Amino acid sequence: MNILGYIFVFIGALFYALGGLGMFRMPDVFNRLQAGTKATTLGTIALLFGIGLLNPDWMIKILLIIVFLTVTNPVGSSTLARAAYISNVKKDVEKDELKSLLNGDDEK
Amino acid sequence: MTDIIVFAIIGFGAFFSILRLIMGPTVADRAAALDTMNVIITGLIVFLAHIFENSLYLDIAIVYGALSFLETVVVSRYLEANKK
Amino acid sequence: MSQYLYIILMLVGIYGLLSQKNIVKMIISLNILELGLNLFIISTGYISGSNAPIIIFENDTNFVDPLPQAIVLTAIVIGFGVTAVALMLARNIYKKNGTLEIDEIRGEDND
Amino acid sequence: MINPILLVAIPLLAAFLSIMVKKLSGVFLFGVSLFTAIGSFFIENGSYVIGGWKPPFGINLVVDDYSFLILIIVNILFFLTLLNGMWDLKKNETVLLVTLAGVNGIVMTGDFFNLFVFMEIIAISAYILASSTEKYYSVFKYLILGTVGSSLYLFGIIILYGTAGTLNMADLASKLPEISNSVKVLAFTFIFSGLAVEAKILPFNSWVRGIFGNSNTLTGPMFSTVYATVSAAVVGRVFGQILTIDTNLIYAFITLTLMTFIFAESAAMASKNLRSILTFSSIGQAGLIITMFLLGGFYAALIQLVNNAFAKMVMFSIATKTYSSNEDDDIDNLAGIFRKHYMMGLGFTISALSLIGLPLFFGFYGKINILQTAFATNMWIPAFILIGSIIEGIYYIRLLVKLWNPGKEGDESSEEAGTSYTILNGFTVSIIALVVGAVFVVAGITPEFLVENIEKAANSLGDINTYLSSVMGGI
Amino acid sequence: MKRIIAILLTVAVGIFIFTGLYGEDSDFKAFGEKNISDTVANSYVDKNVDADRESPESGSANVVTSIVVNYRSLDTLGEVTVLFVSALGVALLGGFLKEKVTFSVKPGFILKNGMKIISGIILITGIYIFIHGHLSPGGGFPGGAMIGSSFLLMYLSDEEFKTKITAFKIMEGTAGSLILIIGLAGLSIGGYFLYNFLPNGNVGDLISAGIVPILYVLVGLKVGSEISNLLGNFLNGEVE
Amino acid sequence: MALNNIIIQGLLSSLIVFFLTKFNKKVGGFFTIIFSGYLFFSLLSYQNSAGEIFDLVKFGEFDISFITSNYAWFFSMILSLTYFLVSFFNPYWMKKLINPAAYNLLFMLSMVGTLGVFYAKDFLTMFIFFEIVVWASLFIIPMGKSRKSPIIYYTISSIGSFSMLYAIFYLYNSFNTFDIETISSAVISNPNEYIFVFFLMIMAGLTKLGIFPFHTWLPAAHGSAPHTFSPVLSGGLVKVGGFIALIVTAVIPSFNIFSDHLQIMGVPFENYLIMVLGGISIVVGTLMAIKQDDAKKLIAYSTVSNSGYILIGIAMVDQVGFAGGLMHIFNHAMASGAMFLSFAGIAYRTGTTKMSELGGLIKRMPLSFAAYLIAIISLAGIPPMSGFASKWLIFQGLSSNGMMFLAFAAFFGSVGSFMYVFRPLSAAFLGQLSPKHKDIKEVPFLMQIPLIVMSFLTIFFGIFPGVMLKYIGKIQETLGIDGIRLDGTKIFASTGMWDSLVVTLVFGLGFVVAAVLFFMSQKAKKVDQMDTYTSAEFIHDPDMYHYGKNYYASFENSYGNKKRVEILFDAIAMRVHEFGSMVKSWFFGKSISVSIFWITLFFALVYFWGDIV
Amino acid sequence: MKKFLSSFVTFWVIWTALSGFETQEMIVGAIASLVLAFVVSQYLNFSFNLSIIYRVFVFIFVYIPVFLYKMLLSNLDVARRVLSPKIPLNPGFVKIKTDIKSKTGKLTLANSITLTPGTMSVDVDDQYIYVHWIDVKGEGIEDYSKEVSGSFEKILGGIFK
Ligand code: NA
Ligand code: NA
Repeated sequence: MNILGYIFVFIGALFYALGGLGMFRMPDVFNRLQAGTKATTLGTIALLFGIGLLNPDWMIKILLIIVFLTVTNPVGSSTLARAAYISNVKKDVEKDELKSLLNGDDEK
Repeated sequence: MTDIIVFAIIGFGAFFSILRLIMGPTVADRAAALDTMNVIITGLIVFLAHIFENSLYLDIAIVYGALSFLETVVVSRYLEANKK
Repeated sequence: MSQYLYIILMLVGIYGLLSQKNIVKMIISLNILELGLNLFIISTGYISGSNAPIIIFENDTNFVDPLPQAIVLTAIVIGFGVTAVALMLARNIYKKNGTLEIDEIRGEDND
Repeated sequence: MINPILLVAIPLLAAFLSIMVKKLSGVFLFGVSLFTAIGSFFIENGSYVIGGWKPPFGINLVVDDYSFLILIIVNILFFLTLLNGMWDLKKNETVLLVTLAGVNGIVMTGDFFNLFVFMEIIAISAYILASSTEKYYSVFKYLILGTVGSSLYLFGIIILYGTAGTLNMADLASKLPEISNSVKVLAFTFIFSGLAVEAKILPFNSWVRGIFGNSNTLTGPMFSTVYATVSAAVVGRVFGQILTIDTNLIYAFITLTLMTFIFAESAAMASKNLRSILTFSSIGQAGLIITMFLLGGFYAALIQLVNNAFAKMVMFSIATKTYSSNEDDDIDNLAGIFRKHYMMGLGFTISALSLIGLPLFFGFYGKINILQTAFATNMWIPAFILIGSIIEGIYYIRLLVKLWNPGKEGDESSEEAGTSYTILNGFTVSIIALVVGAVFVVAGITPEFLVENIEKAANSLGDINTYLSSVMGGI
Repeated sequence: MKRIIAILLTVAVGIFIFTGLYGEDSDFKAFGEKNISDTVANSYVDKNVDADRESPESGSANVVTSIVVNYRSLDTLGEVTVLFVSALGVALLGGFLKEKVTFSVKPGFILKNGMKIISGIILITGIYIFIHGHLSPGGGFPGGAMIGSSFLLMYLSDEEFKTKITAFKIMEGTAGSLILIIGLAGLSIGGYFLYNFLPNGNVGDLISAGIVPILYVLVGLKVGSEISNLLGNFLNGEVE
Repeated sequence: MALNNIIIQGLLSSLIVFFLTKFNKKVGGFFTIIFSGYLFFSLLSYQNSAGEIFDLVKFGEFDISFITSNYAWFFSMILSLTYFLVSFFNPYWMKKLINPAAYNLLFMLSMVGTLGVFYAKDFLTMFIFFEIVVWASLFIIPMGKSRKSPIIYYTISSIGSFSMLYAIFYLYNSFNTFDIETISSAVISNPNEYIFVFFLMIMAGLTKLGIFPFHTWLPAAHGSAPHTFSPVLSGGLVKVGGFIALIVTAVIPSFNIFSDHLQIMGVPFENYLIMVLGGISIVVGTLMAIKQDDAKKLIAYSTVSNSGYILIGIAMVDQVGFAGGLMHIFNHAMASGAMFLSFAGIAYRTGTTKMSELGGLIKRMPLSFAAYLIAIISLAGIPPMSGFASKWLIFQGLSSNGMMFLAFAAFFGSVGSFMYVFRPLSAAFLGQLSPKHKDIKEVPFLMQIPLIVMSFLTIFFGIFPGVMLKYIGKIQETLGIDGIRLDGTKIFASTGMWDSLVVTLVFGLGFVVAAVLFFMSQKAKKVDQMDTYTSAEFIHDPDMYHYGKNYYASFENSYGNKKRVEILFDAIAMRVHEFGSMVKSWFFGKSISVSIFWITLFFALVYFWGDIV
Repeated sequence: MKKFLSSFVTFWVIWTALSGFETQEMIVGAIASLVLAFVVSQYLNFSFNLSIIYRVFVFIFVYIPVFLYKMLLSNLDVARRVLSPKIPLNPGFVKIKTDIKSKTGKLTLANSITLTPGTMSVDVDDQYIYVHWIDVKGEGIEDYSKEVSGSFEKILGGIFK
């Protein structure tokens, strides 16, 4: 159980590292958010689950935290991405079907 | 020993998000970096609970997570409100 | 040693108040001062090798000094309230003067 | 007899209730302030512990002759201020109720950190009250200095806690001899600085000009009497009784307070608006009163405290009323206004003459006690005090002569030459002014009836042992 | 030049503080070298402030909480009052502006609907935290802060969310009044204001520590409503 | 009537007249006559009382009490008489005053104040009543023409009174008492300490007397006070300063205390310095008086000059000059009172006191003219008026000690006073009657009473100075000085003797001769002012040709009209004002950073200070 | 009423998760949940009936495994992109169609899209989800929808309506 727990903890930590690196390396804010969110959410799930395995008493509470973070993290990222889009951050895209929804009234 | 390594790896992730936080270049970038960093820190607090063998840190983690989410939303709404 | 750092943080706040002429920057300086102070207060309660003062096991009394923590809790909340009022004032000052630079604000002194 | 905690709890309860029933908030305010004004007479000496936790572990409120006197004064002043300022309440009923709780708490508290909390309650309430004049930058300045001050104060008491391990005043007073000098110098300097902001001591007092100088009929009397009395009284308690300074640091403080007195009186001399003159006069008086506290002249300090509080009550009420009626308080434009408002003029004049310490008025009794105290220390302090007093007398006389005598220099004084200004809603003020004036005159001739309690208060402030045994119960 | 003076003065103040605190003849306790038995806090930890009381005299497992809500409860009452007044002040100051903060952009679907889930979780967690304030870290203030932040999130994420300031005012007023009423009840029952007149129970139990958790819940509700009010006033700019 | 009751009644009477005047102006005015007369006559009986103690109130831990003495009685008589006589003018002035009720209240209050000063048993009591005198009289002054002069008055007074207060508390700190008698015996053993007290305390006397350089308030205040109050200020209140000087130099025996110190021509240098100031005041007062156009200002400067005489006499503390000084207090009170009152009468009738607008009033107001004439003869020190006696004594005292500078000053003052008192006489009473004043009448009867009484007393004590000097001799003995030697109407000084009766007879003879000559040679044709046919030119503005204008043009040109002392005081006031403005900009400016700067500077200073001490 | 009960149950479950199964805690939790539900349920989107038991079952045992698998893939994809020296990208904003009507369902779908390979939901309107796609493949709304949300749409459509 302990070893399994630590494996999860390690995986989680690695995804955290990956998330941070992605945040750093990706070229624009949307890509950064993508990398960051995916990696840290999985990282959280793995790390916290690992700790739950290491401390079975805490498991329920930890699952709650996992649920909480798994909901808030993507919602936060989406919100931020939308905000970034609206605030006209430079976007390096070929195709943009979002314009009609969000910036429709801005085009003059 | 394991704990230290885990710590170091998490720290690695936090470090790069802080780097992005400093470098920007836009407010959105910084907010994204901060958001990522906050998630990492939340995880870190849970990990600390394990290290100190004290479940009280779990409550702190929830509070921290909630407040960091709030922060992301506030920044987002601010960005939207101040579109150029 | 971290106590030194907190004092330096307070000094940074003081330096900010000495050198800044922008309303918001002054509020920030004030908050830095308070932050340093709050950390300093907590640090005065620290005792090497002791735990957070929450009784989990019977007869465990190897705790850090809890009083500074209680005090800091109060100080933080008070600081929050003051900052809220300060920001609202800043908003009103901006509304009235169109600027947050102290040098550009109209004097309000009654001779 | 009532429990003194009610003087804090009832206003606070009323404050919390008042936001739910907005319509009744005015009733709450006047009712509760009347209650505390009367109730303050019915409290008994002793140490009242909160929650039953004995000092130094719990927080205690101390009622001795000193806090008793201050409470009575403050609560009466508060009530009178409300009567005077009811036209300028501007939705501040709840804030005023909180203020009332704060001032009663800070006067009684026996704990340094609790004092900080009450200080902040009063300060934030003050920021909000002051905002009603819409001079936001002045309030901002007050807020910054006030917060710096309270941070310094907190730093000071934490240093003492880090050294002596207690926050209780009595406990700390008894542990004071064990604390090393360098810590004392540091902590006392910061604590003094913190209190000096509210107490209006130079150079911590630059906020006063914008706040007092722009005050309305509510804030002017409120700040210049209630707040002034409380802030000076707190310095008296802290540095007169608890943290007695046995080093040369006292001279650093006295230098500041004396400078405050003389500098502010000079600034008043150089002012031409009524409220501004009274502002600097208030600063000067604060300097004088606190000098007395620091010199150990509690009796003189308290007499002057009472004298100043009631005199400023009358003068600031009239000054702010004048401003609110005419949107101007340049004394040149107000020449002869007292001719129109005889009763207010009389009250104002008696108050001013009492403040500058002329015989037949109560203030003279204060002046001779001040000189007695000052002379007991050294030859220079009374000389400085007298120089400041001369300046003070000159600008008050100039003010009175102008306000009583219409017309220009060189012309016979005549009604026709008088100002076109009038003072509106002056009835309450007139009554207050006349009553205060009458008391000043009677007490100026036979001070006995007034000074008995002041003397008891001064004695209790000078007697740390009784304080300690009252609080610590002989621990 | 001004900068140099500012730096010099700051350094002078720094030297003043450092020599005062850490100079040779200073007896200020160095970092970490404090001895708790030198302080009044020793009795808080040992829970033996008053020999006459039942043992344990404070049922709170969290010693900080027992200080905040029991031994030094008047401070706490004071600090909620500070927050109360600042909320009021923000409202009054906002009244002078006579305008409302409006969002030019409506909140997105994801945020809007995400929040209708998330704020529920945050709210119940906040309540959980201040109900457990006497047992775990946190308490009334962090719990209250969570309620306040949940309120802010709802406001930010839903343009139709009407700030129910009156409701919060009632909650704020009621919670504050109840604190005082409990305090006054203590005065009439035990002779002391804010006297803990309920049994303490076992340290670590949810229902323990007498009036402490009740007070802390009230503090939490009050802080929560105060922060909510404060934010509402800040954003709304309207009084009443 | 017990003294304390008299004082209390006096205080109450001031309140009563206040309300009476509110009720009816004229009634209030009459009552000031009744009350001040009552005080005067009540005090008459204390002529021979000494050492009787009367307690007034307990003031905290201090007793406010009075003690009788012959010098106190002497002063109180002069002052209460002056007030009483002046009060006869009050009913007529009520309608001219903007605030008659306050005037009457302050009038009575200041009167009681002076009495309190004289009978004070201790310094605290003395100071209290001294201050009452100051502030009560202070608020009367702006009821006249000036709002600035009361400030000058207060400033200079408070410099004096605060110096005295400092000295009083200095003494209290040393001896733990305010009692004058106790202190005067205690300071004998501390001569060097007393120097300090001596100079500080006499400041109050100097400022009140209007001694150079503190004389500037006199022309300002006396010149612009309501006309009926100027005689009180000049004839009465100034004398309170003389009393303070008496206390410091004679009641506390400065001669004995300073007997070991440097002596200049027989007096300790401390006393000599004071006398020198008196001498300078005589000269300055005279020179300034000569060129005043406003009669009231002129009389005010003459008061400066006469205060100089009084001070010299009192500071001499000897057998002759001291007696002269005390007597001059009375003489000057009567003379300047009469002068001011006669001009008050003129102002009552004509509305002005400017000499260039007056003239020829002798025909319309002969009684006022006579009173004025007698007063100026007295002031100029010409026999047979009482002023001659006191000036002669002072001069004798000076010359016998060989104080030539001061003797010259006294002589100069006498000659100069001829010039300046003659100017209003000729300008207002003699010469051409202005067409504006054709129909004016002599003042009403009630207002004539004080003029008659003052003139009578001036003549009476001129002929029989011994009556007063006898009492003064007793005062001298009380104070441990040799009493002045008298023998019937003969008065003895060290260098000479003078029989007032003989002198009076000689002067009376001369006057009769002159009168006969005058009436026998009435050949000159009277020319009306407007009768200008001789030069065939029409006069548009008769005032332009008034010979009261530029009366002493040659003198005025020789020393100009620069008031150097006023300029000095103005400059000091300006500096205080500038300092105040500087305080406002340095410590109360807009910038928050500046405040923080001072705060941190304070910490830095405490740090360095803590190291040094 | 439905919202109230749903909220109450949700709160109580969360409370219990936080506190553990103790009688005292459960009772206090029930009271707290009841009060909270009373105050805020109208502002929240907790609304379900008894079929929730079945749906949660599906959610946990069908949806979550799929989701976790996809997420793992997505992270490997992220790792590939982040770690490769030259980051291969073809980013774009595209919209995809969804038939799910339930708001919570759409939200879950959007979140799932965010957490799965290369895509991130930015906004949602009536029937479209707007997505930022690191590497846009295909052409037209059909292609996109299938590529991005295909398997989730099916499962979630079973759970939410
Ligand atoms: Na995220
Ligand atoms: Na004074």
